[in-house]
Amino acid sequence: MTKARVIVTLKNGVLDPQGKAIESALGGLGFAGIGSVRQGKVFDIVLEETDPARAEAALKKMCEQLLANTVIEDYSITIG
Amino acid sequence: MTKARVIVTLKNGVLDPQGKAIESALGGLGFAGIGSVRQGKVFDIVLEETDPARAEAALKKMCEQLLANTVIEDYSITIG
Amino acid sequence: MKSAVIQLPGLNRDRDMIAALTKISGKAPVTVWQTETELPDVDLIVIPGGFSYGDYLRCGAIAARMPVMRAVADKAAKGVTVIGVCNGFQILLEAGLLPGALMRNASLKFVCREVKLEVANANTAFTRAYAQGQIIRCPVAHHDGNYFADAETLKRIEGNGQVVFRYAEGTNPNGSINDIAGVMNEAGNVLGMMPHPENLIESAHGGTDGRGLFESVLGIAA
Amino acid sequence: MSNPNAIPITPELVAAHGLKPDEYQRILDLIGREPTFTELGIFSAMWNEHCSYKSSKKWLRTLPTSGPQVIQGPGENAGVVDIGDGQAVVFKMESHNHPSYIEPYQGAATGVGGILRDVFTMGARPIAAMNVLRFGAPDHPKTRHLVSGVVAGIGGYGNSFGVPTVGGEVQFDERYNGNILVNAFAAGLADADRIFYSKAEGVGLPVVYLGAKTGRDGVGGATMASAEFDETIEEKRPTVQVGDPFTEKCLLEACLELMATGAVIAIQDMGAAGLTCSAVEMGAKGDLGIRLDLDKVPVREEGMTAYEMMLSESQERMLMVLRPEKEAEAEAIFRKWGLDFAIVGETTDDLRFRVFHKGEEVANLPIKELGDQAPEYDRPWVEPKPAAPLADADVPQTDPAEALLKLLNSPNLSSRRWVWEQYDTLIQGNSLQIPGANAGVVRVEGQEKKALAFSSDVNPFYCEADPYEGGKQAVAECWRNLTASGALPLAATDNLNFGNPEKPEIMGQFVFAIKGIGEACRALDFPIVSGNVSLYNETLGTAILPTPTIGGVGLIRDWSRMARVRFAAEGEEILLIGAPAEWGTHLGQSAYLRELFGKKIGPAPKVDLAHERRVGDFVRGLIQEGIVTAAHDISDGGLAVAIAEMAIASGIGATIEEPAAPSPIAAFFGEDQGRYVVTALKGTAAKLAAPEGVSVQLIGVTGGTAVRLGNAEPVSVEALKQAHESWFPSFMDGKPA
Ligand SMILES: Nc1ncnc2c1ncn2[C@@H]1O[C@H](COP(=O)(O)OP(=O)(O)O)[C@@H](O)[C@H]1O
Ligand SMILES: [Mg+2]
Repeated sequence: MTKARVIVTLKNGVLDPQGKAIESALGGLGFAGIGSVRQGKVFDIVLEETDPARAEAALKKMCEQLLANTVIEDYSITIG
Repeated sequence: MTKARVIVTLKNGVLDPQGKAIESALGGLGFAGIGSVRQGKVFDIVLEETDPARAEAALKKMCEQLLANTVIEDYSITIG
Repeated sequence: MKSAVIQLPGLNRDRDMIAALTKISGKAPVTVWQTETELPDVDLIVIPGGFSYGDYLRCGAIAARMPVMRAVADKAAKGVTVIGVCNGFQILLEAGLLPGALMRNASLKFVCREVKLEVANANTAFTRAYAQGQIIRCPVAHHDGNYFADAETLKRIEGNGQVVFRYAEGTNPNGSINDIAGVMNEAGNVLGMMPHPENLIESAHGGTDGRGLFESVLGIAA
Repeated sequence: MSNPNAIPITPELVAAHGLKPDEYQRILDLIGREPTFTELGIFSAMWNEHCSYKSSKKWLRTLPTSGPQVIQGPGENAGVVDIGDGQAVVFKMESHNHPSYIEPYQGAATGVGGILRDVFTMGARPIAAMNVLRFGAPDHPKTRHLVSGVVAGIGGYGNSFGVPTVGGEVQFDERYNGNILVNAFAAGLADADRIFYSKAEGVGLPVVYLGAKTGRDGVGGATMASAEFDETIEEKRPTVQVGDPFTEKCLLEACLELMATGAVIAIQDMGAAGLTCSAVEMGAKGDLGIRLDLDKVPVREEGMTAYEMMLSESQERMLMVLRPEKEAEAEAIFRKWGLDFAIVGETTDDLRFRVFHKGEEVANLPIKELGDQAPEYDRPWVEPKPAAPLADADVPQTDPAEALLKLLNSPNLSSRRWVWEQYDTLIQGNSLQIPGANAGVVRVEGQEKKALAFSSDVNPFYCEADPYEGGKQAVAECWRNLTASGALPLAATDNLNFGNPEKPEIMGQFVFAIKGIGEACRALDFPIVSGNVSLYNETLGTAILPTPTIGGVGLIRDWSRMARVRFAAEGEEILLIGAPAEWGTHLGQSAYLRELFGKKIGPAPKVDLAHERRVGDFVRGLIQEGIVTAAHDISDGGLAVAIAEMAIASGIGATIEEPAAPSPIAAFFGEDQGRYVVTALKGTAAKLAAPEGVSVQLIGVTGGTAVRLGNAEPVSVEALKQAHESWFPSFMDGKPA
């Protein structure tokens, strides 16, 4: 069994309406000095695969095919 | 300036329709041996605050007050 | 009866709600902008549907933290009747005025269609115009209407009769637990529901099943 | 690069901007010197096909655009049509084909955002939307992904913005495999005397930037939309624009609030080639110069160059010329809605478009020429060859009942419920007829009885076989759909999707389709008041089917008298109106041949426009007099499919006589034009006085739980419904098509 965390974030320069809204909401709640907020997604995935290299390769494929929209998003994978 | 990453995940036992749908979509794409998928959110936040302790305290407050719905979600903060 | 409709940026069924309240009560509700810290003296407060703040972060999350919601909470604590429909329901949950949470629809898709609702508790301020167990038609239109509560909460609200509406006859459009479509608080003066009774109140809508809710809270005999 | 504006202008750079050598020469002649890099970008944006209509202008001018009901024809953000009582409907359709292929969700979403902006820029509150979609073959590996992304994107934007989606089209064909079509329509309601235009007036007045901040989104997007797709498409990806429906909704409310104060002199949304197009248009129309100071433009990214700012296609932005004395009031409204508000320039009297950035003048161009002197082409075209007539042997004879079930379960005739249930069809509380009807119908707010009907139509298979007849047919079908709901068709918008106009055959399709559209619009008093052209819809040399979409608007004076598709009751007469004695005869390019046998053959059906009008006016009269209890136009799939749709919508069956025709297949599945099915109380047929040249035939009765087509086995309405509803969801679930 392998536990992995995949983090998918918007590419630089791609508009993030959610992040923008959160930024101004935080301002409204009285938090000062917020430079910027960008929102992304996290996937916690449990795989039956036990070999880390093979697990990582599978996760990479999942990101390319489904988890990330590579047109506008980047992803990173952490195992364990 | 402090760069921080906040990760918000669903509490154990809370229904995750998105994670479940991704699980079965991955199956449909031919990925075998998927134990489980849980989806969460990540926030990359830039703060003007330079003191790590004070930044962390502020981030904790943001999580409690806005970023996480503590009825159903947990959060974790990483600085730097 | 005087009523107020809360307005926040991104809400978009506010006009529908204002029209419904006006047509049914014969009086236009007052509208209250999000920055107000005090509410006028009214008998009914309605938070309408839409996508407040784009539903960014979580549905209703940002809206629930706007100044006007503190005022709504104060009124609710004093026993004023509050209804949240769709996004309004999500806002009331995020504001902690109702139990549970609304998750993404099980289909993951936005759904707009007519469903059937069972009046699960006709003995409330919101449903007295209906009969217990009555099945009514009602449209839904949402992306995040999948009601969830942990086992303990669920037991409590079911036991207390806080479940006011359920999706009936296999029409649950979103995967809500126990087919829950609408819940109220323990005190019985705050209701949240996903379906849109305001869109089924006149012949132009093809039916009037939604009127009962408004007639109940406005004290108008059906 | 320290000074990006100093980039030398090479022939390669010119070509990369989509400008042909002779077009570049024209620029040199116009300004008498070499353009700066920023100026080159500005020219490329203004002079590409998308913005300048250089290949299509000559032909667009031939379309009828006026009529007593028309307040504003083409040339503004949207067309404006009088609907009485001091009210006007404002509408337009626009394509977002290329962006939707690259990123289906965002491409479609921003397409919806763009068209909504066009409508509320003119002072109208959007009250209805439609979307016209064409995808590749169902079994093409990308199709499912594109369908789900596009539909989710349209819903994601429109639902959040808060406009009901009341109609549209979805069609599949392999010719769209590498180039899908996403045409978005929006209509809004305004006071007829409070329409806002883009023409600036007055010198020295503030030019104000409103809405969202500017990023690098879509830099080069307008240029991309005018280029043929090739394998390098992947590299063009970073230009994807992301839509923010929340900001757009705020922008709508802020604009309408501001317009009510009387502060707005001119307004223009920033669409393709954003700041450039909007500023030039406002100035050129008003015979004024514009001076912009880019240092004042709200940006969300660091280090943006003048070039990037001038070409950015960031969404949810507007440019206005304001009355200076109202500036503070205007700013307060925009701040209330959380939007950016910045004075970025002023109107001048020098007829120049001058742009400053960091103390440097980065552009100084003649504003009129930039807009008006764009190249215009009379591209060579060849007359399309008409398709060969069908031979008897081309038409396989089958059991009509079986054929009907298969047609209803086919990719192109099955129910689109899977699509439109993802759209909010009910918001605003005025939807009288939602998708699945002849036309979407929306009650006009503030009026007891008045309603507007909307329909969008085109049959690309007809257009491929015969662009002229296909163009006529698209207009006629739209007009017919509106009529079948009981509406008087008022005016139309078009979205002309074609391949590469530099190929004479493609240009021929375009020219003849426009001829057909123009002729039909004239014959039916259905002027074109707005529209959009999308050319270069080709991948690796294969063009899409010619797809000139027509979106129409009709007026219903009393919605209690409108017609619905569903049978109203059992035991009513079913009348076929406008058909030949054989009921149906024309099977060329029919759904029957195409969907059941894969044969896209034969000529397109001909539209007799005088007949079309006679029949339509008669049917509308019957509906308005309350004589008709249900009505449906006959289109793809012919009479049998029309009857089945009426049965499915009501749960009531029908018994249709055996046609006295040589072939029941042509009678039931022929696609002759200008026909309607209506129902009425028993005994109506005998009493109807149809005018000369309008046939009325009693063909059956409603009732029972099955549909019986002549001598064929009856099919239960339940089975028809199952066939009709099941294809789309199972296709999207990944089950074999
Ligand atoms: N993309 C879509 N969005 C909304 N409604 C749609 C869409 N596609 C099809 N529809 C609706 O489904 C119904 C059937 O479509 P179609 O067969 O094209 O209609 P018709 O033949 O009457 O022109 C129509 O009411 C149409 O408005
Ligand atoms: Mg059609």
